[in-house]
Amino acid sequence: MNLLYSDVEDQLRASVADLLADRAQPASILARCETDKPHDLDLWRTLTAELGAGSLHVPESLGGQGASAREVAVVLEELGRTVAPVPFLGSAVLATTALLGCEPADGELLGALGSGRTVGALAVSLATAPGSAFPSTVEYTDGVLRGRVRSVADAAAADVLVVPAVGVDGPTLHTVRVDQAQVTVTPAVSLDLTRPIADVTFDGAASTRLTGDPESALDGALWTAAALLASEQVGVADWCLTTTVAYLKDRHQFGRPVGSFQALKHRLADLFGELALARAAARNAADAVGGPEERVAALLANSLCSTVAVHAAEECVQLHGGIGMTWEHPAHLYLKRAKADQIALGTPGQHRRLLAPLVDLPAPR
Amino acid sequence: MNLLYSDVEDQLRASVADLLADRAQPASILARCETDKPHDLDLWRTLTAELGAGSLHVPESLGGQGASAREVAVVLEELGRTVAPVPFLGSAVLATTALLGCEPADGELLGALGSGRTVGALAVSLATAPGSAFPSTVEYTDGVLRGRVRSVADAAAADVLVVPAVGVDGPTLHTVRVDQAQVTVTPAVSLDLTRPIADVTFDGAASTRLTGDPESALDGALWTAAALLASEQVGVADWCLTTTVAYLKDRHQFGRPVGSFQALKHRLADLFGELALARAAARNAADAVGGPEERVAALLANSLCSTVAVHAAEECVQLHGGIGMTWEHPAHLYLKRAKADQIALGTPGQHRRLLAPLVDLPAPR
Amino acid sequence: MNAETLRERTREFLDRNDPATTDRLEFLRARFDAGLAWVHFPEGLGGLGAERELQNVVDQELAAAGAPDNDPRRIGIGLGMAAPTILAFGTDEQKHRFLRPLWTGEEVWCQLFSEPGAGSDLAAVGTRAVRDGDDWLVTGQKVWTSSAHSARWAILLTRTDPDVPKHAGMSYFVLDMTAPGVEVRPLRQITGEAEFNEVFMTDTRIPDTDRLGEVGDGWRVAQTTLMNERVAIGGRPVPREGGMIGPVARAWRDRPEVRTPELHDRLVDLWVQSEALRLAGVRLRQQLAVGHPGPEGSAMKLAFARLNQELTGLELEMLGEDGLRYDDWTMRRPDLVDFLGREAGYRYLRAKGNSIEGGTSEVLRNIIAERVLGLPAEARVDTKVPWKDLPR
Amino acid sequence: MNAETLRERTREFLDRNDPATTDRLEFLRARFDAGLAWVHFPEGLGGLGAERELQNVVDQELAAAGAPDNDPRRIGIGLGMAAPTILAFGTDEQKHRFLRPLWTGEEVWCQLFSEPGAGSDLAAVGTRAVRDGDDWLVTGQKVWTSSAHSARWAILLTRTDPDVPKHAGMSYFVLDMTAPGVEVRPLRQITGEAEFNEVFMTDTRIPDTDRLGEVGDGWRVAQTTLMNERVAIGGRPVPREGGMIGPVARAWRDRPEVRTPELHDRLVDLWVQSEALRLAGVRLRQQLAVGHPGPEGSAMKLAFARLNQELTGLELEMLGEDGLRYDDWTMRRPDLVDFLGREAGYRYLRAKGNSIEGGTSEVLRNIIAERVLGLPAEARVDTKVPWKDLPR
Repeated sequence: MNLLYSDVEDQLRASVADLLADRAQPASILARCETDKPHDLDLWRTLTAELGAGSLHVPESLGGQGASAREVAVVLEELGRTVAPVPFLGSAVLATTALLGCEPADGELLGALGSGRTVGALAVSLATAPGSAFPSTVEYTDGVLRGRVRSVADAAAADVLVVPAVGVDGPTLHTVRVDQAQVTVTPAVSLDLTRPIADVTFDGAASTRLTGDPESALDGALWTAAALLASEQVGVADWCLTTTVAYLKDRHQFGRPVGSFQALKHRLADLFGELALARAAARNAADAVGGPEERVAALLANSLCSTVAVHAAEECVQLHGGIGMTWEHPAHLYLKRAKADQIALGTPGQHRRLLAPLVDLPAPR
Repeated sequence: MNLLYSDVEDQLRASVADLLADRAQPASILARCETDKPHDLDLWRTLTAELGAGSLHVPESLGGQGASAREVAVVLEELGRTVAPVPFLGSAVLATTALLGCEPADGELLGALGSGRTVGALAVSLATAPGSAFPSTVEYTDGVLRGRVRSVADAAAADVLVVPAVGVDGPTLHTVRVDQAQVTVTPAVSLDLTRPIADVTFDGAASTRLTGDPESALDGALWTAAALLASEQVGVADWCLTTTVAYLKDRHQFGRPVGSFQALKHRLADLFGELALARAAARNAADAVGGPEERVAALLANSLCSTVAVHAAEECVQLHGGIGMTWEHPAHLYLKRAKADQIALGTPGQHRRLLAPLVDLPAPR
Repeated sequence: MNAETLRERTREFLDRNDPATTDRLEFLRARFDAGLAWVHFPEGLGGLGAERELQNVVDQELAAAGAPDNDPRRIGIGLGMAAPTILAFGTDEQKHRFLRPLWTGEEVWCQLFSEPGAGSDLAAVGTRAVRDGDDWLVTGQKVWTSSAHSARWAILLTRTDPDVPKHAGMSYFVLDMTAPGVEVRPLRQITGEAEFNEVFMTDTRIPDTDRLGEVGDGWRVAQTTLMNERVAIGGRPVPREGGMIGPVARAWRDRPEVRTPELHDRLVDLWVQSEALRLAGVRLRQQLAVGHPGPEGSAMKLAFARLNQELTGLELEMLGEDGLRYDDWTMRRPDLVDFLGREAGYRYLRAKGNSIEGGTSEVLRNIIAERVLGLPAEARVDTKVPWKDLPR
Repeated sequence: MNAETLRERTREFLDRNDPATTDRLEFLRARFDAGLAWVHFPEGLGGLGAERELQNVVDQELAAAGAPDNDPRRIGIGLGMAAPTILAFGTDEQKHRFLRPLWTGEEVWCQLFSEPGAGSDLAAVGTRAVRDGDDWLVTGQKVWTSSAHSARWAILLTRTDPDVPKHAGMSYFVLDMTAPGVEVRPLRQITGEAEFNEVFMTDTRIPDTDRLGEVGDGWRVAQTTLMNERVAIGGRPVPREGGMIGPVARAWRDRPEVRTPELHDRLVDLWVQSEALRLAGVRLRQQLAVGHPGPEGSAMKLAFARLNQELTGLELEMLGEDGLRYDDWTMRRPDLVDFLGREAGYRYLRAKGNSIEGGTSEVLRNIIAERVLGLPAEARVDTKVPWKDLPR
C-alpha cells in the first residue's frame, strides 16, 4: 500500500495542472457553463491527445497508457481543483471502465474514447451507488432499446453511450450511438454547473450488445468510479482551503488581515486536518482499485471525502463573506460540484450502510 | 404556553439557591461522594421541611404544595446547577409521581415523602425510557416480590420503594419497605458521583399493592420525569457555561485573559445559543406536563437538553485546561452528571425515535 | 392613550374613511394623517405618541374592516431602518418631507451602507463625500443593496474626513436615487438571481439639507439604523414547521422511497432544533411583552442560519438524484425574497447567505461573547489611527 | 554504516552476549557500550553515528534472538525528551554521566516544565532559580509530571531572570529528584487515578554543573525537548481497529441488543474516520521514510483526541444502563497508562485529557494555522514586557 504520489504521478499532475492553468480559468468556465455547450471539448481533446488522459488505466494491449487507477485519481484531483468541464468522469472513468469489464473488450471503441475523438458516457443515473441492483428502466427487446435514464453525467457531450438494459434473458450491456433518431439526449438543469447531466430516452434505438458479464462490468465501473471520485473531492476541498487561506491573508477588516482572527484560523486548521485524513483515504482507495480491499477502501474514501469537500466548499463561501455569495466569484462552482459529488455514486449515508457489513458492523436487527 | 419564570417560581428558585449556596458547596459534595453515605439527607430534610421541595406538585388535598410541574422544574434546575446529592429525582419526582398516578393515591405515604421524613425511590433502572414496556424483572407471586432491578436512582437513600412487578394477572405496582431482610439494596459504582445508583434485590419481600392502573401510573412517572429532567440539564449546562466564562475572564496566558481569544469566545457564544434553545425547550416541557403536548414536549426537551448539557460540560472541562481534569475541581462532577443524565430516562437517540411518529416523521419502511 | 380610546378612535376613522370605497393610497394617507400609521410616532408624523404595543389594536381593527395595508414587506427598509433614523436625527423639515410617503409606500427606500471593503467592518466605509458649497459631492461604491432599482431615496453612510480615526470621520445622508451620477447594477448571486444591487456614485451631488445628524457623527446615526434593523429580526410568531423544516419534513412525508435510518435521525434532530428555535422565539417575545427583553436574539439568528443550512443540505442528500438538479439558473431580479420559495437546490444555495446577511455569524458570535457573556474584547488596532492610514 | 554491516555487527554482539545466559541489566549495558542502543547517537554514547532508520535492523536482530529490551514505555520521557536534549546541550561530562543509566532504565527521568500558571503558555514558567555560589536555589511548583514518584532525575525549566521578557529569562537544569526540598504529591484526575504528580521545590539546591545550556537560554533548550516530544507522537504503526474504535466496535459486535439505527450510522462514521486517521499515519510514515515529512502530525493529534472523545461518548450511550456505572473510583498510581484500558466509563473520562496533554487542541490549531497554513499571527502583548510585569 503506497499512499504517496509517485514521481510519475507527480509529473502527470504537473502536466495536467499546467494545461488547466492555461485553459480552465474560472472566468471562462463560468462563461461557458451558461451556454448550450457547457462541456469544453477542445480542452478534452488536448487532454486526451497530448496527455493520454482518456485512456490512463486502459492496458497498452488495448491501445491505452497501461497505467493504473492511481494515475486516473491524480487527474481527477486536478480536475476537481479546477472544476474543468471535461467529460473525464463520464467517458474516461465510467464508460471506459465498463467497457474494460467486457470480455473481450472493444478495443476499437476504447481507442476512440482514449483519443478523445469520441466521447462516451455510461447511461446510469449519476446518483447510482455501487452495489445497486442492475438498472431496469431500459428494456432490450426485439434487438432494440426502449426506455429512459435520468441524470446521466456527461451524456450531453457523448457520441456513444454504454447502456445497461434488461433483456428477456436478463441484464445486458450495449453501446449505442447517439446520432440516431431513436436516441434523445435532453440536457437537465444541473445543480453542478460544470458537470452537466442529461436525460436520455431510447425509443427503439439500435445498439451493439457487449459480451461478457454485464452485471460485473457495470458493477466494476461503479466501484472504480466511487473509489476515484474521492480524489476529485480531495481536489475540490484542496482548492477551497487554499483559496480561502489566500483570501484571508489578503482581506483586511478592522485594520487586520481577516486571517489573523483566531476563530477563523481554528476553523481552517480543522479543515486542514480533515483534508489530511481525506487525502490518505483517497490515495488508499485509488491504490486498492482491483484488489481485495477495493470496496472497503472505496466506501471509506467516498463517504469521508464527500463530507470533507462539502464542508470545505461551505467554509469557502462563508469565509469569503459577501463576495463568496456572488456569481462572479468561482467559489459557488466548487460548492455546487462538492454538493453534487456528495450525491454522485451514492451519498455518504448510503456508503456507510454499504460499508457496515463489510467491516463486521452489522445493522440493527 | 408560558415559557418564562413566574414571580412565584423566581422566589422559589431564590430560596432553593440560597440554601444550596450555603449547604452544597463543591468541596463538601466531593468529600461526601467518597463516603458510604453519598446522599446528603440533612440537606434533603431542610429542602423538604423548610421549602416544601418534596411535595411541590402534590395537590394540597394530599398534603402537598399544590404547585405544578413548572415549580418542580425550577428546583431541578437549581439542583442541576449545584449537583447537590439529594434524592429529589428519585423521591420527589419518580416515586411521588408514580404514587400520584394511583387511584386512590396513598396520602399518608405522599405526606411522609413530602416531609422528607421518609425517602422514596422508583424501582426501575434509571436508563428506562418513557414508553418502554412494563418492567418484568420482578415477579409478584404468592403475595410477595422476587426479582432484581439494577441501577435504581437514589435507592441507596430510600426507606420505601415503589416497585413495578408482574403478577399472575399482569402488571402491578407496590410499595415496599426497605427495612426488611427480604430486600437488599447494593450500591453500584456510579459514573455520576452525585446521583448514586443501586441494585435492588427482592427475595420474597412483603409489599403493599397499590390500586389503580399500574401501567399508566408508571408511565406517567417516567414521562413527567423525562420532561423535567431537561430542566436539570439546563441547570447543569448553565453552571458549566457561567463557570467557564468566569474562569476565562480570570485566567491569563500569553499576557492576556484567555477569554479574549476569539476561538474560545466563539465556542462560548455557540454554547450560549444552545443554552437559549435548551431553556425554551425545557420550560415548554415543564409547562406541558399533564397536557396534550406532554410527550412531544418531553422528548423534544430531553433529547436537546441532554445533548446541550453534555456539550457544555465537555467544553467546561476542555476550556479549564489541566485544572478541569483534576479531581479537586468540580467540573468533573458536572461532566459525570451530564453524561449520566444523557442516558437517564433514555438517550437522545431513543427520544428522537419515540418522537418521530408523534410528529408525523415516520421511520423508514 | 389606552387601548379602548385607541380602538374607539380607529373605529371613528373607519367611519370617516370606508376602505370599501376609498382609493388605497388615499386611505393610507388619511390613516397616516390620523396618527394611526405608527402610533408610537409623534402626532403630525403619522402617530399619536402612544405606546408601541398599542399598534396591534389599530391593526386588528383595520384588518377586521378589510382595510388595505402599506405592504410592509415591500418597504421594510424604509419602515424598519430609515424611518426611526429620520425620526431620531432628522430636522422638522426632513421629517415632514420624508415620513409620509415613506410610510404609504409611495417612496421606496434603500440602504447604502456596505461596501466591498467594508462588510463586517462597516466603520471602514470609503465612499467619499466632499463639501462643495451648499452641497456634497459623493463618489464611491456600495454593495448588497436590496430594492436599489426601485428606490426613490437611500440612507447613505459616507466618509467625510479620512484624516481622523475611522469612527469619527463619517457622515450620514439621504440620497436621491434619481440624482445624476447614481448607477444601479444588479448583483447576481450564486442562486442565479440578483436580489441585490451594486450602487455606484460618481460626483453625485447631495444638498447639505439632506444630511442626517452632524458632520462627523455618521457612525452614531448609523448605529440607530442598525439597532432598529436588529429589533425587526425574529419579529413575528411562526407556527410549528413554519420555517425551513417545513419543506424538508413535507418531502420526507411525501416520498417514502427516500427514507433511510441515517437521514431519519438527522431529520428528527433538526426538527427538534427547529422547534426549540421556534420556542425560543416565543419565549423572547414573551420577555419583550413583560418588558424584560433577553439577549437571545443574536443567538437565535445564528441558530436560524445554521439550521437553514443543515436542513437544506440534508434535503438535497435526501432527494438523491433529484438533488442533482436545479430549477432555473435564469438571472432574475425578484422584488421579494422567500428563503423557502422555489426548489430544494435554490433553498440550499440561498441559505448560505443567511449566515452572512444582516451580520455574519462570526460577528454575531463576537457580539454574544463580548456584550452578553462579558468576555474581554480583543485589542483593537484600528480605532486610533487615521482612516486613510489603515491597512486594507 | 549500511544495513548489512550493522546486521553483522549485531550478530557478533549476540555471539559475545547470549541473551539466554546474560543478566538483563548486564546485557543492556553491554548493548549500550557496543553502540547498539541508539545507533544514531555518537560512538561512546550508546551509538555508532549511523542513520536513525538503521536502528530497525538492530532491533529486529535482537528481537529475533529473544534479547531483553529496555522497556521503552516505562522510560519514555528519558528516551524521548531528556536524552536528545542532553545530547544537544550537555557537556561531555553530563553526557557520559547521564545517558547510559538513562538508556538502560536504571535511572528513570521525569520532566518538570508545566506549572499551574504556565500551561499552554509554557514560556511563562515562574519556578525561580537564584544563583548561590556554585549552586542554584530553586523554589516553585510544577504540575502534570508523570513518573515523578519513581524518577531519579528531572529535566527542569526555571525562571532565572524575571526582569527581562519571558522567553529570555529562563534556564534549564537537571534536577536530582532525591535532593532535599523536593516533594512529590500525586495529582488525582477525574478518572479517580493519579497518573501524574505535582512537584514542589523549596530552596532545593542544584549545582551549576547540572545546568543544560547557557544561563538565560532555557527556552531554546526546552524547544529541543518539545520538538523531540512531537516526533515521538504517531510513531508506531497501528493495525486496523487498533485505536479507540477497537473496544467500541467490539461492544457493538458483542451486544446485538444495544444496536439502534442512530448509533449504527454514528459508529460507522467514526469507524471511517478512525480508519482514515490510521491511513493518514501510514502515509505520514511513508513520507518520513522517503525524507519528505509532511506537516500533518499536529492535525493527526487533533483528530486522535476528537475521535477518542466521540467514540467513548458514543460507547456510553450505546451501553445504556451499563453506561451509568463505573468500574472503580479508588485512587491509584498506575505506572503505565493505557487509554483503552479499563472499562467504558474510564475510557470516556480519560479521553478528555487527550485534547489537553501534550499540547492542547487549541494550541495545535494555532500551530497549524500559523506554521502550516501561513496565516498571520495575532499581535503578541507578552513578548517585550519584563516577565515580572506580565498580567497573570
